[in-house]
Amino acid sequence: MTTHATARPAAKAAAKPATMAQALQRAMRDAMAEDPTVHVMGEDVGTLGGVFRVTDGLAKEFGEDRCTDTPLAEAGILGTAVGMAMYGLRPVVEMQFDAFAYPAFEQLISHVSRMRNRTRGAMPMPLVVRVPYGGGIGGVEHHSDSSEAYYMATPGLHVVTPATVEDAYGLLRAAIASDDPVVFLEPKRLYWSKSDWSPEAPSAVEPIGKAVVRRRGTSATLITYGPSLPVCMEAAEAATAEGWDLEVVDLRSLVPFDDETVCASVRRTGRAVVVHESAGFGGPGGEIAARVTERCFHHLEAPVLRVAGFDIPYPPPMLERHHLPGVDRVLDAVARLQWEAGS
Amino acid sequence: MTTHATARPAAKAAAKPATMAQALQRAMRDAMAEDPTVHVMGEDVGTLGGVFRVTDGLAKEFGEDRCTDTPLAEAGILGTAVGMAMYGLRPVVEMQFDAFAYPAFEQLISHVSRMRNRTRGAMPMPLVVRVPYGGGIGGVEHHSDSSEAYYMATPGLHVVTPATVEDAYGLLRAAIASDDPVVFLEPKRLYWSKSDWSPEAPSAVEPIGKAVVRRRGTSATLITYGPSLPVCMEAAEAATAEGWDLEVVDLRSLVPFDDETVCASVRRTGRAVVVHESAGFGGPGGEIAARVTERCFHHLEAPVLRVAGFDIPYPPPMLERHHLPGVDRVLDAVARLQWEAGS
Amino acid sequence: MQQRSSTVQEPPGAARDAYRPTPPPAWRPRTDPAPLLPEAEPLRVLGTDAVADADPELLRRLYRELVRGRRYNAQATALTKQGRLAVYPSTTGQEACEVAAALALEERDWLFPSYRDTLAAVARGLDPVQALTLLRGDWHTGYDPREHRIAPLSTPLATQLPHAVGLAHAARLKGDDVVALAMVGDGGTSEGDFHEALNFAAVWQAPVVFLVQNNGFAISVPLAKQTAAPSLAHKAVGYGMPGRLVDGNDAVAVHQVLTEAVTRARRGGGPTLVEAITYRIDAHTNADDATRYRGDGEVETWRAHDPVLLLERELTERGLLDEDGRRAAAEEAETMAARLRERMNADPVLDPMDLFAHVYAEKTAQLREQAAQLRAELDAESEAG
Amino acid sequence: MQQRSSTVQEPPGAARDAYRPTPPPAWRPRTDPAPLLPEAEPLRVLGTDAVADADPELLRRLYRELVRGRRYNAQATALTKQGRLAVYPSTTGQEACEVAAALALEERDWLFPSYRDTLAAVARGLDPVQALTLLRGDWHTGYDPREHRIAPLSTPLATQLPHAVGLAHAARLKGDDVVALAMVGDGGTSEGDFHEALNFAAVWQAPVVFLVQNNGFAISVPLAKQTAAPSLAHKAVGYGMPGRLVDGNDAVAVHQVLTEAVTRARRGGGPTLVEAITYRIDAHTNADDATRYRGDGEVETWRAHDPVLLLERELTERGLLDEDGRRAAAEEAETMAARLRERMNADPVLDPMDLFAHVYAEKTAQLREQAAQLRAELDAESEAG
Ligand SMILES: Cc1ncc(C[n+]2csc(CCOP(=O)(O)OP(=O)(O)O)c2C)c(N)n1
Ligand SMILES: Cc1ncc(C[n+]2csc(CCOP(=O)(O)OP(=O)(O)O)c2C)c(N)n1
Ligand SMILES: [Mg+2]
Ligand SMILES: [Mg+2]
Repeated sequence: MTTHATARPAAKAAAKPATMAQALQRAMRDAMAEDPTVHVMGEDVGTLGGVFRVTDGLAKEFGEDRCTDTPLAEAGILGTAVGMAMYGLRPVVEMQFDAFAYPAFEQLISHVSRMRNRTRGAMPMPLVVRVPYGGGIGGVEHHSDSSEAYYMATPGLHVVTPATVEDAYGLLRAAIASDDPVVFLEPKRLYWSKSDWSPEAPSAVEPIGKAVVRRRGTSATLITYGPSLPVCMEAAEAATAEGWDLEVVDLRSLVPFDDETVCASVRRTGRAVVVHESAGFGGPGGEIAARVTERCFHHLEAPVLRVAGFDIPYPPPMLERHHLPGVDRVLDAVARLQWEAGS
Repeated sequence: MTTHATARPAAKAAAKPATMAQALQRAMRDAMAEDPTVHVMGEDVGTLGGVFRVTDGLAKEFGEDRCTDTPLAEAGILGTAVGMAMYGLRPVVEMQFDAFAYPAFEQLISHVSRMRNRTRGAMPMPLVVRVPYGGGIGGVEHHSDSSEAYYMATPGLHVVTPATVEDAYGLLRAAIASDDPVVFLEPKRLYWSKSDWSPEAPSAVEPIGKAVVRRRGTSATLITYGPSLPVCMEAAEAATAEGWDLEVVDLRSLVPFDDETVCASVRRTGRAVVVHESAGFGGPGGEIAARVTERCFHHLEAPVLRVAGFDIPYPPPMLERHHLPGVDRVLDAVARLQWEAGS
Repeated sequence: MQQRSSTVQEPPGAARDAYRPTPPPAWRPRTDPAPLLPEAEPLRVLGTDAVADADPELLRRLYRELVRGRRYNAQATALTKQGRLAVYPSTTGQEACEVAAALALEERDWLFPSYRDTLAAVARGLDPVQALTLLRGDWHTGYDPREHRIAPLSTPLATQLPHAVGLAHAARLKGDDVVALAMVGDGGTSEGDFHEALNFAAVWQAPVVFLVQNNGFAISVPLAKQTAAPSLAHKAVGYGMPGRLVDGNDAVAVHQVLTEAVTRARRGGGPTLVEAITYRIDAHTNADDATRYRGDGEVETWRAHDPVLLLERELTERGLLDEDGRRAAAEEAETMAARLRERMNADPVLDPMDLFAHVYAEKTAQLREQAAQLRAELDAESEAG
Repeated sequence: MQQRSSTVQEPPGAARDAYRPTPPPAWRPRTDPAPLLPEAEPLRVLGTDAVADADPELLRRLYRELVRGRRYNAQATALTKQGRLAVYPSTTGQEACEVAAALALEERDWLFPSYRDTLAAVARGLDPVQALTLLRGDWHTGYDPREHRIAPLSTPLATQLPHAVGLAHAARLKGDDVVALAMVGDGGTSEGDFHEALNFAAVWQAPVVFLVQNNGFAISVPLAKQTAAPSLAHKAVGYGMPGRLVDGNDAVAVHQVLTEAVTRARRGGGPTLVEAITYRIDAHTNADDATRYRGDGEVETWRAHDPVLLLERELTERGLLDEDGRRAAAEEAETMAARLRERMNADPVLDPMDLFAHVYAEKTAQLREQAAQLRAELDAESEAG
C-alpha cells in the first residue's frame, strides 16, 4: 500500500499528523461515544479492527454489541442493519471492499434507498454503508472497483466521498448523523495519506452536499472527488508551467450534487474537465458533464471533457498505472479545451 | 396491461399482426431449433410460459431440460447459467421483473461481465439476461424499475433494448448469437404492442450496436430507446403543429453505443433532447448528452437537454403518469432548445 | 527417536512413539442436532385428544378469525374483478397460518409479512383498507409500520427476513422483550436472503420466528422443483435452530407451534423455523391462470382439508360451536366485508406532489427543481381543464 | 347431515359424520433425512485399521503430494517477502484437503477453487507459476480454464459454487460423465450463493461435490461467530443431499470421502456436501497479523495434528515409508520450489494494450478509440525515453 500526500499538504509542523484511516476511526469513535444508538458492523470490524484498521479499538472500547463481527454475508449484514435501523439504531456498516458490496445491492436498492419513501416518511433509514473504493493499491481482482455510478443511479441514497483527512472526519460524522442512508465511499489509496489534522482537535462536522474549491484558478475548472483530487491538485501545479491557472473543485458529495458551487466555477472559467477513476462510459462524469452543460452552455468555450478510467474491468496490478487517470491525461484534456477558440 | 401502438404503425392490412411478446417467443424458438446449445431458464418460464407468456410453448416443444423452471433465486439462476456457459451452452435467462434482477447483480458484475477478460479470452460468456423493464403497466412496487444505468456502468456487458416488434425478434436473435453477454431489456409496456410483423416471415437478425433513425427531421433530434420511442414518435407528430420537424433516433443498443448515427443526426439538426423513463440523475441520459456534446459541440445551438423520470423511487400506479415522461414534457424540452438563438 | 529428513518440523513434545491420532483439536459438536430436527409428520391437534387441552376461548376466537379471513379473501378477490384492487394474492386455504401468525404475537411484537400476507396484518388488527393500499395502486405502504409493528409488505421475496432478524436483535440489545415473526413462502426459501437471515438469527440468538407457508407452489413452480429437502423445516438444523413441521390448515396446531416458538424466543431461547404445510386454493393472483400448471383434482383434495371446515367441524363436534356461534361469526365477517367494499369504492385522493416528499428527510435542490416543474405542469393542467 | 350457516362450502363427499382429520394431502417426506446426516464425529482413517485397506501406492502418492504442497506453501510465502508475489493466502496445515481434492478427480472432471486454493490446482498438475499469476499482480487468470478444467480462482467468496453446479448440470445434460468439485471456506458458507448453489444442485441432482474447508476462521472471525450449526455438514440435510464430516488433516480420510462423493455424483447419485475440519496454521495472508485474533497455544495444538506429520508417521509405522522415501519426497519438493523461485524471479512482461483485448469478442468503437489513445501515450513515452 502506498502513501499519498493529501490535497492539503501537511505543511505546518503539527504535533501528530494523522492518517485518513485514523480520522475515520475517530469519527466513528466520537459518534459512538455521543450516541448510544450508533452501531458498527461488518466482516472483521471487531477483534481485528477491520482489514484497513479503520475500526481499530472500537470493539474494545464499546463492546462487541456495539462493534460487531458479523457472519460473512454482505446482504445479511446490510439486511439486518435495515432491521436495526427500523428499531431506531444507527448502524454503520462496513463493506470490506468495493466489489464485495455487490451481493448487498438488492438490499441497498430495494430497501435501504426506498424505505423512507415507501412508508411516507414513517420509517427513515439512518444508516451508513462504508465502502473502501478505487484502485492504486496493487489489489488483486475485485479489490479496486470504482462503483460510484451504481450508487448515484439509486434515488434515495446520499453518496459522499472525502478526499482529505479533515473531510474524512467531518463528512463521516455528518453521514452518521444524517437521517437518510449514506453510501460513504472511502478512497482506499488515501487511507494512509496524512495531514496536520489532529484527533485532539477534530475538524468540524461538514454539511453533506457542499462541494469545495480546493484551488482557485481562472483558466479552467477541474471537477473531481475522492482519489482523483490529489491527481488534479498535482496537475494544476504542473499546469502553471504551461500558463494555465486551473481551478479545482472537490465535489465531496455526489448526491446531493452541488450544482451551485460547480456551475459558479465553470461560469467563471468557461472550461471544465471532469476527472475520476471510474470507467468513463456510464460513469459519474457523464452526469456531471451533462448537467454542467445544461446549466452553463453559454459560458462554455469548449465542451466539458472527461478524464476517466477506460471502459474495462479493473486491470491487474501490473497494468493499473495505464488505466488510472494521471496528471498527464488531465493535462492532455486541458490542452484539448479549444484554447484557440475563445477568451 | 395496456396496449400501445408501436413506432411503426401496423398500417398495412397484414395477415396476423403479432405482438412483441410473440416476436420474442419466436426468436427464442427459432434459436433453440437451430442451435441445441441454447437453453432458456428462469422462474416460471417452463410450464407457465413466463408471467408475460414470452416463453410460452418452449418447454413443450423442446422439453424441460431446454426450457427450465428453476428454483426461486436470481443469483442462483444467473450463477448456474455462468457454469452452463463455461461448458459451452448458451443460456437465455429470464429475470421475472426488473427489480428482481438485483439479487443477481453480484453474479452479473463480478462474473458475467468479467469472465472473458479474466481468462484473456479463453472463457467467453455467451449468455443473455432478459429483463422486462420500465413502468406504465400499473405494477405495484418493484415491478416498474428502469435499471439500465446499472448495466451501462458495467464494462463487459452489451445492453440492448428493442422498441418495435421487428427489433424484438431481430435483436434477440442477435443477442443469443452473440459470444458476449447481453442484457436484453424488454420494455414491458410494449409487450402487447402489435405490428404487421409475422412469425411466418420473421424479420432479419439485426446487428447489435446500430441505432436507427425512426423519423427524419431537421429541427432537432430526439434520442431515445425502448419504452420511450412511441412517446417520441407521438411527440414528433405533435411538434409539426408548432412548426418543428423532429428527427427521432432509436438507440436500440446502449452498449455498444452508436456514436456515429447519433452524432450524424445531431450535427444535421444542431439540437437534441434525450428521452428516457429512467431517473434523470445518474441515468443513461447523462452519458448520452455528455458524449454527444463532446463530439458535436460546435454544431450545437443549445445544450443537449434531457427528459427523464424524476429522481425518485418508481411511484405507485396511481401516480405513475406524473412521473413518466410524456409527449408534453418532450415538447416542453424542445421548446427550451433556444430557438431564438440560432438557425 | 531417530533423526529424519522430513520437511515437517516436529512440534515440541510430540515424541514419535507417543503418536496416537486424535480427533482434530478444534472439533466438537456445537449443538446436539437431534432436538433440532422437526417432527416426522406435520403436527396436528384437530382430531386428536390434544384439542381438549386448548382454551375454548382461543378456539372460538380462531374460528371467528378464520371465518373473517375467508370472507376477507373473497371480498378482496371480488374487488379485483370490480377494478377496485389492482392485484390480489389470495390466502384462501391458508387462513389458518395467517390468523395463527397474528394471534401468536403480543402487541409489542413485530410482524414481517410477505406480499401475500395482508390477512395476517388484518388479523393483527390493521384496517383492511390500509393493508390493501399497496395492492390497490395507492402508496406503497398504507400504514405506519411503527404504530402497528407491522413491517411493510415485502414484494421482493425473502428480503424482509434479515430485517426481522436485525429488528429482533436490536430489541434484545435494548433489553426489550420483543419478538419478530417473519413470513415467507416455500419459493422464498430458495433465496440467498433466507439463508443469510436464518444464519444471522442463529448466531445472534435473535428472538425471531420464521414461518414458511409451504403452499405447494411458487406461482407455477411446484415444491419438487424448488427443493429436494425432506422438508423445509429440516433446513433449521443447518443453522443450529429447531425446525418445526405443522399442518398449516390446522389452526390450533399452527397457533400452538408458533406460540411455543414465540415464547422460546422471548425467553432468550433463540430463533425457530416453522414450516406449515398448506395449499393455495386460488390462483397465484387474480392475474394468474392456475389451470396451466395444476389440475382441479389436487385442488379438490385440499378443499376437503379446508382450515375453516376442519376447525368448524371440530368445534361443533365438541359442542363449542353451535348454529348461533356460526351465524355470529358469519355476520361479523359480512360486516367487515361490507365496510371494506364500501370504503374501497371511494377513490383515494393522492397528491402528486407527494412524489418528492419522502425521498429524503429534506428535498435536495434537484428535487426542489423537479417538484417546481411538476407543480407548474399541474397548475397549467388545472387551468387548462 | 344438518344444514349449517357456514361460509365454507362443503366439498362433495365430505359427509359430516365421515369426518376424520387426515394429514395434509400434499405432505409426504420427500427424502428420508436419516441417511443425509453426517457422521457424529469427523471421519478418520489414519490411526485406525482402515489404513490397511488403502492402496499403498495411493498412500505414498498422497505423502509425496503433501510434502510438495507444504514446500509450495513455504516457497510462495517466501516469495511474498521477496516482493515477487503481491499476496499469498497460505494453505499450510490444510494440504491434506487441497491435495485430496485434486486427487479425487479424474482428468475430465472440473475443479472450482476459491482464492485460497492454488495448491489444489497445482496438485492437479497446473504449473505453479500459472496458478500464482493472479496473486503476483499479473493477469487475473494464469491458465486456460478449459484446458485444465480448473475454473478461475474465485475472489468473491462462494460465488463460484453456482458455476460448478451449472457446469456439472450442463455436462450431465450433454451425457458426459463429468463431475465438478467446488471448494469454499467456513466463512463462505454464510453467503447466499452457497445456499442457492446447494439448492440448485440438489434439485437438479447435479454431479457436483462441495468441499468446505472449515479452517476455524474467516480472516479474524472464528467459526462460533459464523454459524451455530452442529456442524457445517449438517447444512446438507436442508437441501436433501448427504453431508459428510471428515478430519481435514487426515489426507486418507479426506481422499476417501471425496472419492466416494465423486463416484456417487458420477453414477447419477447427485451432490454431496463435505466438511473437512482443518486449521490455517499461517496468517490469513502475508498481509494479516493473526496474533490480533488468536493465541499461539491454539496454533501449537494444531501443529501436533499436522497433516504431513500424521501421514508420515502412519506410513513409517506401517513400513510404507523409509528414510529414502522421505528423502525422495523432500527432494522432489525442493526441485519444484527451486524452479518456482527461479521462474518467479523473472519479471513477467505484460502488454498494456491487452487491457482492451478481451473485454468483448470484438473491440467496440469506444474501446478502439481508447486503445488508440493508450497506444499514442505509450509511443510518446517510449520516444521520450
Ligand atoms: C426476489 C423476487 N423474485 C421474484 C419475484 C416474483 N414473484 C412474486 S411471487 C413469486 C412466487 C412466490 O412463491 P412463494 O415464495 O412460494 O410464495 P407464495 O406466492 O406461494 O405465497 C414470484 C416468483 C419476487 N417477488 N421477488
Ligand atoms: C463476497 C466476499 N466478501 C468478502 C470477501 C473478503 N474476504 C476475503 S477472504 C475472507 C475470509 C474467508 O474466510 P473462509 O471462507 O473461511 O475462507 P478461508 O480464508 O478461511 O480459506 C474475506 C471476508 C471476499 N473475498 N468476498
Ligand atoms: Mg408458495
Ligand atoms: Mg476459513
